[in-house]
Amino acid sequence: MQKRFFLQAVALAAVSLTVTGAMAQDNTFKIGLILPMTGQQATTGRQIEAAARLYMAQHGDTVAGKKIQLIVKDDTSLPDATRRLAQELVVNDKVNVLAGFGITPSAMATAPIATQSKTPMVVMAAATSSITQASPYVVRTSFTLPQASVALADWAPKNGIKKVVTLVSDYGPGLDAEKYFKERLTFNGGQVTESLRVPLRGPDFAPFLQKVRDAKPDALFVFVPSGAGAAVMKQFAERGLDKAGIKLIGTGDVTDDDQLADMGDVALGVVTSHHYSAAHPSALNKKFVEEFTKANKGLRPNFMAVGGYDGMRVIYEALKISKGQGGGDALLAGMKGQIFESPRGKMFIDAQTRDVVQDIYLRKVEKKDGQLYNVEFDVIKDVKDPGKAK
Amino acid sequence: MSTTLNDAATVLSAQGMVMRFGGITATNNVTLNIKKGARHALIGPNGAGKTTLINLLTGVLTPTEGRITLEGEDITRLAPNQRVRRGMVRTFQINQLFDSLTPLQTLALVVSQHHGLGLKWWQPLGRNKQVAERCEQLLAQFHLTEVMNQPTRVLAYGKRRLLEIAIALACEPRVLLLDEPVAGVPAGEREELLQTVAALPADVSILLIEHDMDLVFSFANFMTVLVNGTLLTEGTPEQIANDPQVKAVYLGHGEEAGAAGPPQGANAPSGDSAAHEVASSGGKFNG
Amino acid sequence: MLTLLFDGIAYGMLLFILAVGLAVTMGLMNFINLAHGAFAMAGGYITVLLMQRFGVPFLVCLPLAFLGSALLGAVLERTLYRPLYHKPHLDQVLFSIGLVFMAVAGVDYFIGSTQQIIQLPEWLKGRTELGSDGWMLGMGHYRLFIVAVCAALTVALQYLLTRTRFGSQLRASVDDQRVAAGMGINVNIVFLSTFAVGSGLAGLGGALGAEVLGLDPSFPLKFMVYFLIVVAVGGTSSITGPLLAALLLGIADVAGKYYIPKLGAFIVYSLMIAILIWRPQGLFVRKGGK
Amino acid sequence: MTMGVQSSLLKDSRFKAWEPVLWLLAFAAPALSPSHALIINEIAIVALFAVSLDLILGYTGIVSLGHAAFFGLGGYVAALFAKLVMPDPLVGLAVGMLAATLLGALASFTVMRGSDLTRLMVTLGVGLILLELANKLDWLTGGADGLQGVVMGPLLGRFEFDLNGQTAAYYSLTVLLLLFLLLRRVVHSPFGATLMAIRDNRLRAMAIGIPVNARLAASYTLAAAVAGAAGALMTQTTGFASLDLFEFHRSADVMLILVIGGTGWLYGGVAGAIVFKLMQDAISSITPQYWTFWIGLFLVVLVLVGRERLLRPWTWFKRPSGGGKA
Repeated sequence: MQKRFFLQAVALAAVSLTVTGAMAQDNTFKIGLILPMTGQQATTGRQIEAAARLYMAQHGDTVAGKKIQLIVKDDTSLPDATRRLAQELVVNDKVNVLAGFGITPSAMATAPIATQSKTPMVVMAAATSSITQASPYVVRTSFTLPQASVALADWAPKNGIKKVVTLVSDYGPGLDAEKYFKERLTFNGGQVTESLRVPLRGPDFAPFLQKVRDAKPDALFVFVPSGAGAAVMKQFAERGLDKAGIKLIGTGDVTDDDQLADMGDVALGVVTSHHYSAAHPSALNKKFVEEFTKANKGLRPNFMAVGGYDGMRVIYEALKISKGQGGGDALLAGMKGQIFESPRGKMFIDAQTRDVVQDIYLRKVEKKDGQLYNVEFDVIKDVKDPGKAK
Repeated sequence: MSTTLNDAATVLSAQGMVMRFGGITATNNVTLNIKKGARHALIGPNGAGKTTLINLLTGVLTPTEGRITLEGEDITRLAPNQRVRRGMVRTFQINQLFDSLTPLQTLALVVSQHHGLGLKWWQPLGRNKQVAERCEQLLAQFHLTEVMNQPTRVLAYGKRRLLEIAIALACEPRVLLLDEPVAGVPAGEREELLQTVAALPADVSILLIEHDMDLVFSFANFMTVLVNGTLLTEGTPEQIANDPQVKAVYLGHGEEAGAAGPPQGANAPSGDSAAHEVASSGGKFNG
Repeated sequence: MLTLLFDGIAYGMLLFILAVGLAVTMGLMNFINLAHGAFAMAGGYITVLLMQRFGVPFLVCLPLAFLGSALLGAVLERTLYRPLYHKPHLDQVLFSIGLVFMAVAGVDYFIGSTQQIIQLPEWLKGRTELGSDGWMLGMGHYRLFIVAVCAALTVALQYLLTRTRFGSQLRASVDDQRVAAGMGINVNIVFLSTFAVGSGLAGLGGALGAEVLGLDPSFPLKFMVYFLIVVAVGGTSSITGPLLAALLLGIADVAGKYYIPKLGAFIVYSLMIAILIWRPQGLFVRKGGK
Repeated sequence: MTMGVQSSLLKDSRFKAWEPVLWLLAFAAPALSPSHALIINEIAIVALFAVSLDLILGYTGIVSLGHAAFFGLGGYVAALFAKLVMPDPLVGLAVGMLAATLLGALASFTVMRGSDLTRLMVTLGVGLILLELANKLDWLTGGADGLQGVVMGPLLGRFEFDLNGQTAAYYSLTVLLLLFLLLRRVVHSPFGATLMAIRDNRLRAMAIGIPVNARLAASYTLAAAVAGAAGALMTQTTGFASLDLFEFHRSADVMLILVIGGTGWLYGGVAGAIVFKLMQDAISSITPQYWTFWIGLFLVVLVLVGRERLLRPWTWFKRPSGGGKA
């Protein structure tokens, strides 16, 4: 019986080998969008895909005489899967650009492919500083954690926050945030009394927050991947840290627009620094938020979405500049140095580092017409990624 | 490892065996000596602790007290497989077979293991000529040749029972412990089965546990009677047959002897069943 | 100090309620149901949806979550699970993992993959603190609530198992199905109701836990390991076993994170391995138990 | 008639006609359909991983949810070796296997006692601990960001690992074939038979003189070595190693794959890998968001209908033929 089963399997294999053969037409311009669409990072994928599709809907799908084709792949945030998919997209589907990349390892694993195949690789989410150094073909349109955390470290001391405990998720971005926040804060005369790292899959924050409470700092600086933010704030309040006079500050991931609406009053007054808020007061952003929400049954765009949106913008413009001629390098050249207004505000792609340079806003969570928003009250202009300085 | 005080002819000697399960004492200070070449029968009513004693001798259980020597060597703390290597092999009251293998494979593997080929991984099972011949001989001897390529799990109970014994003999034991070997075997085949066993070389010592008195008396040349976990008496079949005590405690139970065969369903393919046997023989005991 | 202990207990209690159903189904039906977490998730989502879409108060949601998932459990037991009781363990694993996949994708499709957030009633949000700093005991009201509910449930369960006719039937069936059936116990009914109650408890746990553990479609996969740890360490022959195991796990986890955060998850796993090597049948199993 | 006995004994170990055909197909595939070289590479690796699990699960009866421990260790060691010592793939492979073997020998003591569930959890725990370890040793392993800068040298000093994955595919296929043949020989040997004896009935295995624990240890270690090889192939052909090599779901997936293909039959691992991976690839390219649902549905149906009957639809409405061979 197993023999029969086995031959069946082989047959199935043969069939699907012939079925899924990819053929590339010349006048199409293919964007391979690799994202975590399932598993714990799924939201990232959804936001970015939605934003990308929105951009195409708004700006048409023909650029420089080429038909834009978006190929979405799910890497289940497994780096080796990301890499394989990228490789297949490059080799089989002959994509012109790789884009997406939800988590740092995925981006890191794929970078060599970009280099080897001279395919530009637009990072729309992953935020560890070092990614852009992994390959000369990496261009980032999201943000880096040093950017966000440094801005906060500048603001804090001016506002009577001297003693801070940091609490970050124990992986690349978290460590970045911890490192640069600490450096800048000490530079500004503040001090980090304790640095806590929570395991990525640690379900309960209680013990850590208890530790914070016992340490009695002026403020708690938090970075956790979007999603976990809500839990932190609730338990922060439940543990009475706010009553104990401890402020909660963090990068914008904590008050992710994606969920802010459901977080409830515990989030009120939380001060974060980030590059994008759905409440950013600009015509462009209003339009963006409106149409995004409309297109996705009420889902509010978050910083991931804007990363995807601007990523598409960068690709479109680069294609225009290169007139669809000359492969990856021409495209890359077109991406470098782009300056434009994004829903997040003014931003540009640094020609040297290929990393995003943008304004970082300080925001406080407030109620606007019944809903919670990150309302920007201060801005630090043109923040380069401090990670590149060293 | 001092040689025992008993005369050299004693092959297997268990002294002062005591086995307790929690409250109940399943075996209470039993001493058993099996002489070289003996056809020794161990009888006693259900729950007398016979199987427990076997489990103690073979190392499935380690005694609470007492000492076991095999050909003078103390084996009280040896693992079952080590005792087997020293020539003591047992069969089980409830079949313990390798259900997904065929009788042929089973015997081939037992024989190979016995010939010290158990670690050979580069040549196929049965490539070795002696192994193949021995298997063939055993299959023929136990009438398993025609079913040798069927998976054991589909065999009729009688065949499974034969295989149970065949496995033990494949280990070429010097001391063989038979735990109700013919239980559940159709009457016709019983005699034959026991004859095969009895026909073993004279220097092989056999300890037989059996309910069926006719078989026991036709087979044994020495008998030990166990009651309530204690040794009641020992002697030649004649002595036992005429012993009033035995008549009193034992023959009362005689009728149930024939029916001692477990249902086929009871063939647990896992090691638990030994524990079951133990537990039951211990449990029935005070009930 | 005391606060930690308290948090650990609350966490453990939660794990217990989530996992006890699994323990019983494993012990009773000898069925490895990796989909157990899916029922917990069902309870969680029932609560969230009722509260968000229909503004049902939290306290009302809890029993509904229990009933909902219990019903779900009952239906599935009757239709899908029953035929598999006599299949090999591996097929059961395959099957229940398949269910989990479907549940995860399904929830994702209908509700979305974002973390769901529950708005607790005010009176559950506060916090009470006793004693002075050295021996200070701070209790979040919600955690207090969890402990109370779970403790009540545990007592109820214990009563159900030891004092009621159903309980004795259940225990009989656990010990030996054949015999139980022989004694005229309708094993099918026992199985069905047990499975339903187990799923219901999981659902309730999911509802209670959404606040503490978070709730998203990957819930069943994320916590499967924790459930299994509880069952393996606690053993499947009683409910006190899993209870103690869960408490141990909860306290060890919390304390570990507080005192040696560097070691992360090491503590829990090493502890588990040590225990299982020391007592392969589980820490709190009477000798000769399952 | 000795020949009768002997030949029917040797029947199983003899090659069936379809086996060489199958392998020829496998080796032809990357050439016939270059666009699938990458997925073929991945399938080969997963197949090897699954086959190694089959040795302990299918033949020795040890349930393990921590097999990724060896996969991951082999992978990391091979990757680190390439990065820090020398880039030659074959040497790296050997080193990776060695490391996994040692770990296997060490861990084998944890699987000698207890019930299936206990073993399940202990193996799982070992895997998770290694995961934590790799995470904490970030100075060496790159922690959660993964290990970068792994550059593989050309295979045999001749064949570069190309972008199309041809070299990778043939590399993995060859290693798979060699180790498969090795295991095939092992399971049909007297040694293999003693493993099956232990699987079927531990008590009796002991009662015929098989040193059960030693055998368990031996097979567990061997399986670990092969799993390590699979891990090494993975990191060598992707030039990257990250924590998820150790993840629980790796162990779970490989078990699914094996059980889909059928345990206790080395080809089960291969079959499962082909079916599962191709299905995942096909479905997830159609619906990247919800493919897991369909995989799940497939598993449920597979179990409810039964492996054999699933492939013979006309038998669906007759009486069940009683369970898959799992």
